[in-house]
Amino acid sequence: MSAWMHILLDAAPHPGIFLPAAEAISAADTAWMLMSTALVLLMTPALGFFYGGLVRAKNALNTMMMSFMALGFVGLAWALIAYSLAFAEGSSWIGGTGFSLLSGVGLEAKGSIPHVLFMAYQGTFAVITAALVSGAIVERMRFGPYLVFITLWSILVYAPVAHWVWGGGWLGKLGALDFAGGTVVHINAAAAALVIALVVGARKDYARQAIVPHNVPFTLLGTAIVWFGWFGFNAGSALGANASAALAFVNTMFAPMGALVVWSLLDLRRTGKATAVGAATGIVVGLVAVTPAAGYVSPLSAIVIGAIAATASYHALLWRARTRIDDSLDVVAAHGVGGLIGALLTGVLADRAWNGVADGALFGNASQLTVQTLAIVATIAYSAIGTYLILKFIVLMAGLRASSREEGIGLDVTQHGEEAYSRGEGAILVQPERRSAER
Amino acid sequence: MSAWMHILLDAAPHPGIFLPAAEAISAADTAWMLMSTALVLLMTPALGFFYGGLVRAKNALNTMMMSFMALGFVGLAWALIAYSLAFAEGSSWIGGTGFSLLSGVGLEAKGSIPHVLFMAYQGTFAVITAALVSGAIVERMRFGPYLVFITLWSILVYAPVAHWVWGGGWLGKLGALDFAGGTVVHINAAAAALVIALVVGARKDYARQAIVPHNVPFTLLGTAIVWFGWFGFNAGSALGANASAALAFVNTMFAPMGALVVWSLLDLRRTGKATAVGAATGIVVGLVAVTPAAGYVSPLSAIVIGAIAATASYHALLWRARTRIDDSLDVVAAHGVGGLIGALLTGVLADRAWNGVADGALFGNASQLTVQTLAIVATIAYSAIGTYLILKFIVLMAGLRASSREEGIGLDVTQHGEEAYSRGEGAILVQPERRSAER
Amino acid sequence: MSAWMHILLDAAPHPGIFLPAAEAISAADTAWMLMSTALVLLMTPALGFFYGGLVRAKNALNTMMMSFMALGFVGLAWALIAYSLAFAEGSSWIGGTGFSLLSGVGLEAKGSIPHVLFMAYQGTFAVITAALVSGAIVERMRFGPYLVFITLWSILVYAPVAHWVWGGGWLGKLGALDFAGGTVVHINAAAAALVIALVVGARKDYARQAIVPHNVPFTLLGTAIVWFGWFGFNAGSALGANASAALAFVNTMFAPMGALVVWSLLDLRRTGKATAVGAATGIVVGLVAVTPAAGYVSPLSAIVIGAIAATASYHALLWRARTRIDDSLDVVAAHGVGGLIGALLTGVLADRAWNGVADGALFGNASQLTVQTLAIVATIAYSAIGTYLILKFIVLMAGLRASSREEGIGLDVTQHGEEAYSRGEGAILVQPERRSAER
Amino acid sequence: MKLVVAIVRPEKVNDVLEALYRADVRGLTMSRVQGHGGELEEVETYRGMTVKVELHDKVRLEIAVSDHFVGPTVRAILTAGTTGEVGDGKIFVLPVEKVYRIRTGEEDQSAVTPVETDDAASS
Amino acid sequence: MKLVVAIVRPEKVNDVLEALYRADVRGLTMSRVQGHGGELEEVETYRGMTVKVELHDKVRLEIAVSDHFVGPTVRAILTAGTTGEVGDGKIFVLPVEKVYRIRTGEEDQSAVTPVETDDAASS
Amino acid sequence: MKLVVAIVRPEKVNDVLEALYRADVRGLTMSRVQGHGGELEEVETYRGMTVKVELHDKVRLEIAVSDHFVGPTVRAILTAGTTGEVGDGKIFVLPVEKVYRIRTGEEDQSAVTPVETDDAASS
Ligand SMILES: Nc1ncnc2c1ncn2[C@@H]1O[C@H](COP(=O)(O)OP(=O)(O)O)[C@@H](O)[C@H]1O
Ligand SMILES: Nc1ncnc2c1ncn2[C@@H]1O[C@H](COP(=O)(O)OP(=O)(O)O)[C@@H](O)[C@H]1O
Ligand SMILES: Nc1ncnc2c1ncn2[C@@H]1O[C@H](COP(=O)(O)OP(=O)(O)O)[C@@H](O)[C@H]1O
Repeated sequence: MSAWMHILLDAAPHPGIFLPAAEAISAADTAWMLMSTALVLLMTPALGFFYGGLVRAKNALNTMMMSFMALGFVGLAWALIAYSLAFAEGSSWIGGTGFSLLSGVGLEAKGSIPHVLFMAYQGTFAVITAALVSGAIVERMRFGPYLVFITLWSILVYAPVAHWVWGGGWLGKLGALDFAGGTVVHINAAAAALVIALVVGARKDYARQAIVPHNVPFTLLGTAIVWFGWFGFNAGSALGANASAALAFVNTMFAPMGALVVWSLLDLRRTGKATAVGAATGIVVGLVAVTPAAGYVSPLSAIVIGAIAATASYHALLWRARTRIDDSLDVVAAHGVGGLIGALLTGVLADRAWNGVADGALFGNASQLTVQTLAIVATIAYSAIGTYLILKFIVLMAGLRASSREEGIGLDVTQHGEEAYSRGEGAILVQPERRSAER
Repeated sequence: MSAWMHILLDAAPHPGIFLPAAEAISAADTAWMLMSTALVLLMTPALGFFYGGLVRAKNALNTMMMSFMALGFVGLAWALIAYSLAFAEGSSWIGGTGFSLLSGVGLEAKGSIPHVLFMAYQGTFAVITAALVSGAIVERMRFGPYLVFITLWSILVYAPVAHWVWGGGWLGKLGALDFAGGTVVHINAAAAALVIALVVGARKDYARQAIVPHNVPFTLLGTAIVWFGWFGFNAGSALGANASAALAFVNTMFAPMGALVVWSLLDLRRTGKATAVGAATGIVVGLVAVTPAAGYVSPLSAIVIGAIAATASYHALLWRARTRIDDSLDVVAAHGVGGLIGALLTGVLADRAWNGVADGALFGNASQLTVQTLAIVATIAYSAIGTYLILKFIVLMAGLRASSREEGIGLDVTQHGEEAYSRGEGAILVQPERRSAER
Repeated sequence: MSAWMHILLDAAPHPGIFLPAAEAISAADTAWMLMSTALVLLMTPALGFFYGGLVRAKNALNTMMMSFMALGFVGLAWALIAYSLAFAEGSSWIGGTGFSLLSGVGLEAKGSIPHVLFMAYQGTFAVITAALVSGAIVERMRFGPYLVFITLWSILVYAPVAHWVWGGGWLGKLGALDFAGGTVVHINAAAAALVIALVVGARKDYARQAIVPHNVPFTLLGTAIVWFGWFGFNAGSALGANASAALAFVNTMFAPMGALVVWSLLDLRRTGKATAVGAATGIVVGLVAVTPAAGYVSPLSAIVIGAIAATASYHALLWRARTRIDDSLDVVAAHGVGGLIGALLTGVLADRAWNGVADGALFGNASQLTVQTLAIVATIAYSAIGTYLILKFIVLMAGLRASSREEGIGLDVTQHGEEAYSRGEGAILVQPERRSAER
Repeated sequence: MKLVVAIVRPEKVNDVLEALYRADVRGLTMSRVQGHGGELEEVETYRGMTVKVELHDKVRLEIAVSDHFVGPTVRAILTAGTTGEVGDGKIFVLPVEKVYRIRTGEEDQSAVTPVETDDAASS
Repeated sequence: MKLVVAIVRPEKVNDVLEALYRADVRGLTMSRVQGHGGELEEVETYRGMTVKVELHDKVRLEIAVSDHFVGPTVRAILTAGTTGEVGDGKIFVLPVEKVYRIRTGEEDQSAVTPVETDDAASS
Repeated sequence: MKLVVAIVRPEKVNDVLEALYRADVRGLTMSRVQGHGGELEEVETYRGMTVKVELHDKVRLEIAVSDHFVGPTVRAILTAGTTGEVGDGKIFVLPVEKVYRIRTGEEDQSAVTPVETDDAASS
């Protein structure tokens, strides 16, 4: 059951039954949701820097572009059709086409904010979810097919899953708790990441050669801005400037703090050194894990969630590196494991005293854990299969993978005809012709 | 007619007649305007990174400083006199001196927010408009004269034009539609850019040698933050957390998405590769084009505006590169063309059903297009002439242009005595003397 | 007396007597405080970039990590105990343990926002104050002891001082004016910085060799984001979206503008060149100086404060560089001197006509200056002694200082096992073993 | 003594280093360079400007060896550095009159035999 | 065979490359260096610290040529690389004992004649 | 004429430059390189990956001097460049057949004597 629905229903007696509320627009809620939408939008380029710093310089732009372009292609797909499939009146499985081309999406109230704003806010989620997947196939996937993939994926995979949980679909009706997208966004993206990493295959240098981050400060910068944006992601999911938003906000602040501390201590224990890349990863994992729980658990529980998720993720990451699965930037270990821990612990630590909606197992509602598990399994299964089919379809038209030569030269030059950092020596002006100057 | 005025007048029957409203301060509107002001302020340094990444490393700091310094010199000029000339009771042509030195600018309500906040919000517009101009003369203009130029320009050119459209001046009275500054900010800056580029002249390497961006990630970073800030720029222009703000916000999100997609497709068609610099440019062009339209058109129209502006700007840019006009970072092709398309399409696609204020040609109000054209022409003419005169005046005191030797070494070392990226080798400590350590 | 208390007391007749107010939660105030908290949180990583750009590349990550890690260790310390020591019912000298482990910190109203949010907002102040200190000992302090230091310092030094001024302690009762932390944050951090710089000692290259910033654009980026965040820091200190917030906001915008202009002119006069590092420093000094004054003085006074602080700080910085005190990033000259000027001028320029609370010396209340001075002296004394004792305690367990060899190689590799910028050549994969690929 | 200067592909550096190690070559100095030769140029586009990049990233190795070591060194590079595609690089052998080890002032032969530390040995 | 090492101004690199191309010099290796000589120092200021930068950015070209090619190569650089201002740089001609093409193992003369691809030809 | 090539520690560069200056060596070219020799390797960890960094940052000096200057130059580097710890670097002395000053076309000896400007003098 989604945070939004609580608001729309002001905590309905029958969680899951979707009743569009007919409230008036609140200026204060609108102010906060305007800001939240901007914050979530900012997360996607920030992700580009988080990812871009971790790859080699010759692939920096390509990696960043994988995030930036999601803003264009997924964003448009959302306005044209995906929003409708996710949030328009429809079946338990998928929304209708009532809102396609934004028809019927106007300034009227949706909850306590204008409907267009709600649509835009949700759109920012679709964009970043698609961008998250890119971490699994950096440094080797051709750019054209990538664009086709994220566009189709956001329509065929993201929209339905969002509908299930938030759009009045079956998982919402079952009362699955996902405050801001632990399942819909992170587990969903991670499942897709695993599949695409396997289908595209490992980088030629993977496990043969050291592949070292080219700009760790960019990764730290991305982390900082992602965290900043995440306040809109989680606290904005309360859809208003209310107590639920305040709780979600505070948890979004303290869970990553807990994760950061734990991650550093694990680093110190294992290698004697607290790494910066580790700190960045720990923060993100804490943010991921608290996402489904943000508005449902106490701040202390949030710290616990961050700490547990960090531990799990830390070891998942070490294990993954020993496998042949080149999930290059560890989308599965960070967002998959983090999302999983978060979704399950939400089922355990949810506290009606704080959220006024539902209790978790720890507070006597054991069944919640079952629902959470069901939501996780269903999402993973659907996302994995959907991703696989989309990729198989694209392969019919074009290869997914850059040639070994292109991979060697780097995708910036070969896919984008640019270098991230250039001194310009030996670059000969071809066009406009030099003549133009003598003219 | 300005967005602010609608608010102040709550959609007055006689658009253009300026009546200071005596409403009470709204906490919600204040919250949003506090945020919006911060967002717009952030755009100027972000512009510095957008521009700074596109130049050669030896001029990176100089280019960034051209934006950062506008925050100081233009900002102070605004507080001391320019705000008054733009917004104080005055003639149709220019505001009075009633608000000079901020006298009479207090905590009383201006619309539904404190007057000081309104003044500050407007100030951020003056700052970035001046900074935008710098893109035309990077890598060659002396810094001192540049500082004098932007200070004078903001007082003598920006303030009057802002008054015409937003301060109760003649263009506003005629009912010209410019929600957030397509004309006042972007066309105005572009006209000035063209003139200053011609007066200062081309870089010595221009069209003789390849001049390649030294740090494209910085340009992408600038783009992301500029977009983020633009939500304050456009949605903030509603001067409150209202439906108009929500509409402006959503359009500010989708127009650049449309522009980004179109730009990439044009890139792919022309070169087979979607460039990162192109993506950044496309996003900015989409933002520019939707600026005058933000609160007046439907989201679908916003996407159309972004798409059309991207196409026009894309080709303008290719054309410009073949000319001898060294508008180095294409202020004209991006902000001029984008602003022009936006201002005109506002006159076409404005929809009273969405903005409650005015219809465009498409909705039967053909005359609007005439008014828009008039506003554009008047702004270009005044800005071009004003810029030219200011430059001629400065030349009386000092040369505008760095020496060819300085241009060769780079402006960072010659104008600022610094290097953007230094390893410190061969840098000998002069002061404080080494002795100090032995002491 | 703190800004918050005014709100809580709606300007109580007996400034300083702390009465927890029982108002209802305001959605608008909550919206602004959600945003403000996010903004202040963002300041700490931004500080990491401001500092990180100023050091040599081999210490870039270590310097940034000193800020990032404060988010983890100080953040948790705040939730577990420090918040309670600062804001729980207690003595005049220190708060009680009533709020430890966040017990009793729930969604109930604190002023007009949820208590948890107030706690989180205050937490962001504790984090950045600790991080500020790191500027004094970059490029040479071991990371483990640093983590222990900031954790203890935030509990034993920051929390009590915050209590004195804002938590109902003796300085607040005396009516000391510190709107957003000129004394509690900046003077406090600067005193600690001086002590830790002296205890740890100068870098081996200090005053022997040129130590040049490795990435000035990062410093500019940090400056821009810090300024952006500072609006939450100062305007958020009004604890609501009210006129006081608007005033604080506007002053936070114009004071640094004034400081920036003055700093540049001083630079131009001294060296003939306006430096970028100088511009960044000037902006920060202006922000520091206006912090205690933000909600108490007129915008014109704010400009004056910025200008005076810039002048003082500029010369303090030149002087410091000639001494043997390796306060490497000039925490004292920037935050100490800036905070001092700001705190004193608040006592002079505070204007009841603007703040509705208290007048400064200029408006006939000379005694205010005495109170301000007392607050400054007490804070410096306590902070210096506390810092010294904490360091002496840590030394019992571990050395504070990296070995000369480690200092030579750089702290990134030796403390974190990473390089900020790596091309990966000659990096041989050790683990996971290459075999894994052949498997 | 001779100075062997080799220009190799960045992606081949690790293989070459390993081959040199096996050939008992311990000391060398490396730098990033850009080379022009028979390779295809890359075309790059920045807004309205199209540029042809004639230079490709290469790595330059500088190895001082005593005469009888020249053969093995060159062979190691030739075998480990080749991909068969244009752009593999060159090797130049230059005469050296004198070599000094700065730490000790030792000359020639003895100057280029690194001290064996366990780490180095295990590398 | 000889190795021509030239230190030139960065802003002159493209002109020099073009001159070399016209002189039928196809292969070369380039690197960014910093040089000290008779040029004026730049003074930089960072907060309280003033530094004198004694090094100026230069570009180092390394060109292996067969003996009869030395003249044309040097002349090309001398003409294309000069501005007449202090700091134009130097050329050093070093003897080379052997040259190998890594791709093929070819030696000397033949090792430095790049394969002609259309692009290279048109460059 | 000879070409003295020295590999030194980055942290020693300024001392070496000063020593060279005192030895009346005015012109030189410097570049950042990475070296492998007897030094301990650094171990780095990035997420699940552990790497051993076998290369250490060094600085390469290239100094063309007339024969009678070789001694002083080498001595200056040997004294100023040493720390006594493994990794101090090497000096190579190579024969040079010809030197040109690009600005003037002057050859050899005269080509490497920089014009004395006040600044250079005071450096
Ligand atoms: N004459 C030369 N002098 C110096 N370096 C050269 C010379 N010719 C080639 N190189 C270097 O060798 C690299 C590869 O040479 P190239 O001719 O492209 O391929 P191949 O050696 O396989 O024929 C070039 O990029 C350049 O760095
Ligand atoms: N003796 C030398 N050995 C190596 N490189 C030198 C030598 N002298 C000068 N150079 C290089 O040549 C460049 C220009 O030399 P300089 O004396 O400044 O100008 P010019 O050659 O025009 O007199 C220097 O920056 C340096 O890189
Ligand atoms: N045979 C060699 N050829 C070229 N450079 C070398 C050689 N041996 C060492 N070097 C350079 O000298 C540096 C120091 O050498 P090393 O053996 O580590 O220390 P030391 O010279 O003090 O014994 C190395 O990092 C490398 O750059």
